[in-house]
Amino acid sequence: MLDILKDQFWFSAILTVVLIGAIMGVVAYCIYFERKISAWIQDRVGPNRVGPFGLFQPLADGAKFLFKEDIIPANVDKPLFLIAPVIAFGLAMIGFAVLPWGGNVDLDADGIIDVTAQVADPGIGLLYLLGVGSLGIYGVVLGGWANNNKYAFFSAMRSTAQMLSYEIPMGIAIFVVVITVGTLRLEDIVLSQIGEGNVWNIVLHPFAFIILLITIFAETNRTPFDLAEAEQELVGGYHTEYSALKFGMFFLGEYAHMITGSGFITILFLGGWHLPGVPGLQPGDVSIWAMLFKMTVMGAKIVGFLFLFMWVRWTIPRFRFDQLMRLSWKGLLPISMILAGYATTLVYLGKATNIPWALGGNVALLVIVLIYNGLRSGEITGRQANLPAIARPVEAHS
Amino acid sequence: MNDIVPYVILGALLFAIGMVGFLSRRNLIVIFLSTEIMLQGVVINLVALGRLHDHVNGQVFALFLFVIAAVEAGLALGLVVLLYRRRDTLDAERWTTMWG
Amino acid sequence: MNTHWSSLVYTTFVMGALAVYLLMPRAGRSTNIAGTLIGMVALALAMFLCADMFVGTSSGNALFYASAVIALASAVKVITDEKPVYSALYFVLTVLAITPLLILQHAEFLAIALVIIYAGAILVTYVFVIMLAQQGGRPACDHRARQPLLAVVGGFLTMAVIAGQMATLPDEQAVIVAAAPAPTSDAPLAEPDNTMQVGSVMLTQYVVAFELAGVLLLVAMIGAIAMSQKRIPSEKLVEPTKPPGQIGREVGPY
Amino acid sequence: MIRDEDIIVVDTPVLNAAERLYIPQIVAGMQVTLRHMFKKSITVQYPEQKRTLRLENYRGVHRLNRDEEGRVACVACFMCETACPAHCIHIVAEESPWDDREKYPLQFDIDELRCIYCGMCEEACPVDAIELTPEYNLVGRSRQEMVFDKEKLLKVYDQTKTEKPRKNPRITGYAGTGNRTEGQPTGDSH
Repeated sequence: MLDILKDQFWFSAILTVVLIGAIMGVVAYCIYFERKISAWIQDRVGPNRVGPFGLFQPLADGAKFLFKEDIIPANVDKPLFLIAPVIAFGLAMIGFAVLPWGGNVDLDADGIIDVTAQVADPGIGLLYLLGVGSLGIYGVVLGGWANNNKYAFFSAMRSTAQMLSYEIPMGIAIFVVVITVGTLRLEDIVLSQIGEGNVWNIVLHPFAFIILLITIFAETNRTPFDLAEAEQELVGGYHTEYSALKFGMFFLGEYAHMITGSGFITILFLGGWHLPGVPGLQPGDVSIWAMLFKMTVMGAKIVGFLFLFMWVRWTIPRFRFDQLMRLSWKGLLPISMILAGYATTLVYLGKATNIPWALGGNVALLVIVLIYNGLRSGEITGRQANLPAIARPVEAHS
Repeated sequence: MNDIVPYVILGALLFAIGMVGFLSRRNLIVIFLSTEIMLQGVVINLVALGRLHDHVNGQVFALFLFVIAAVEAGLALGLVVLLYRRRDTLDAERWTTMWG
Repeated sequence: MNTHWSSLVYTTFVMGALAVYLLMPRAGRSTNIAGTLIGMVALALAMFLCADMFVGTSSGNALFYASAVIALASAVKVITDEKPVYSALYFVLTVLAITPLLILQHAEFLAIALVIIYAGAILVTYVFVIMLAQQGGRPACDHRARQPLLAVVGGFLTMAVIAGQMATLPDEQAVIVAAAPAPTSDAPLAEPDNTMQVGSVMLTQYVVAFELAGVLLLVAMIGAIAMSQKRIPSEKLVEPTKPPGQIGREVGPY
Repeated sequence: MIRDEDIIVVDTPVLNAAERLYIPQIVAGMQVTLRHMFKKSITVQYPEQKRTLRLENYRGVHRLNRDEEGRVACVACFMCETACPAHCIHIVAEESPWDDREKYPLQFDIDELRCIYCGMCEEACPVDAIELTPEYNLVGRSRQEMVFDKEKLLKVYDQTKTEKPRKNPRITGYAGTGNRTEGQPTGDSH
């Protein structure tokens, strides 16, 4: 048994099966906790009928998705209608293939590294994640188009514009990390944040972290960026006409996408499976138990981000579309470009991982942004410019 | 070095397919898609021939090609949208006012 | 042997051209089924030819054949499908099929860049525009190709001249290789980190071109913005004009 | 008519530098929701727990009250049917067999599915014969079942009279007041 595991191929195969199972479970319970957290925030109880504390609710939901009537409306574009949920779900799932879960593992404790706790370890893992993420939009676009429903179509349009806009600051924020670390291999990015004199990248580039976090919110279509499924305006958005399991695949795909995004940002900025100073989580710890411990830590960080996703969703209202565009093109893009320039300069000066320099630059940028904001008067949430001015009463109301 | 010949042939085939599409389709957007297919053929050829010379120059050229493709997509599609707004059609044969 | 091979090769090309011609959208009865069959035969023949010639090389393996066949078939679908949306989506499939080919050629960075730039950005823009501009049903211009026969003949003659030469003259490969300049070896392909090589070559040897590409993108962006700002009057519809500043619906006296 | 001085024009607030960065504001909002996450929930677990209702004016299922002698208290005056905005009450009046009133409802149907439970019928009733009860878990298997006839409405009274006694047991006696006129249209023209 152990001999089979020592072969990276079989280890990866088994890890794939385990991960798919675990992630499906996590995704199902994400839906449960989404409802629970919304309930807690709104002083309610949430699902508590199926099983103790409602813990079997995901099973009931799954059964419902399976057994509900699967409607294909008459005038939909049938091939696209059928393939869109598969694309949405499949692309959300294949992103997990390159996430490093537990570093190197020495299974039989003979001092030789046998396998890496990772399904695949390409040298371009980061780009792979970006590529998969940029393809993820097709599920939404095709779903919205194939629906033959004008609300779904609006949703697809919005989603396209949003994804294109937010991929640019996302790419630049990632570039900041890549230029600092100097590699595209995800495991190397994790390792570069560990060890003597190295810190997590969030310490070096907090601004880039915030930008990446915001863009991941946008890429996963979560509030406050969920204009693609704005119920008040667009019925259900791109999945208006979907029912039963096809709707369920869109639904699960969104959560799977959230998990990928959380893992991504964890690896880039929060040291992946590493916690500073904790024994068992260092690169030198390669026993099978250390691997499990590392996986647990990585999972815990991801769960923390998932909680943040849900917490934000039930706190912050949705943007208006022009605000969304303005945030990306006039807010995130200039800041991220300044950051990229600064990070490049640091690398040129040989101070890429120098905390005072990197952090100082971020603080200086924050001060500049604050001063710039302070100097620019006027309301940012303002009305559209082409509307006439509001008629003011002659005497101001006291 | 036999290795790259199929790639070059594949690139040529893609280029030819794109050319046929460019010549024969009437929808402006599909015409531009055909040019993108031709560019794909060129990309494959660049990479394969770069490999023949054991150098990454071909890949660098291909990256510049992507820039061209992106620029082309942005501007051409902007123009297509303007044309569509003016005449409500994407038919290339409807734009014959420049014929002598 | 050469004549035998070349006749097979040219037969393959002719069959491919015929398949493309038959698959083109046309008025009257659809010939799609015949076109598909002939196209499949042509692809099989091409695979057979390649398999015989390139056993044991990276281009002789199954991944190459699968990717190449998918790329060719979806490229043909791009130019023959009657729905522009399907054309764009088949093009995405072409791009995704070309990706493994580039990875086989040790161009990992380029492969993923292809997916990100083409499938993730350019094609999304295409789909966006197609959806914007194809609201009212399917226009006639998608149902009928323009001079498909001439186009197919022209295209495949060009291709046959290029590719037929290469495929039928395996012995002269040596001449090509010999004529090629020796590898300048400042970035040999044997290194595993393809990204770093591409980056270093691009930012040292071709840094001017790199900067120019950036300028080109900037110009294109400015051009696109300027274009989208321009209000084009429709040549068909005359919009009712309202005095500026007047908002809302006008109600006559009663 | 809205007077000009009553109109309040709310200007879009001018944000200061930190507010324009959004992040402090977002953090403040998230603090609020975090606080609420640990508050006790105010949910009433319905089938197990029930809220205490204000019996006097809770507007649930209708009932037709009985007078002291067990007869239906309704005098078929059609006030409720007239007042009903949802047109869910249908009364067929008949000459009363008793002396103290002129008419009585031969048939009295309320479509509980159509009713909007506004309580206008109760307001309109001159003899307090129709009342809304605190009974709210009203279910049925068919639409027909949800059309309550006189017997059913009286049964509702029998079930709920201990919980909510009749508001005003006095019957406005119009017997012998001289108001009764022969040949007055009874109003059951529909």
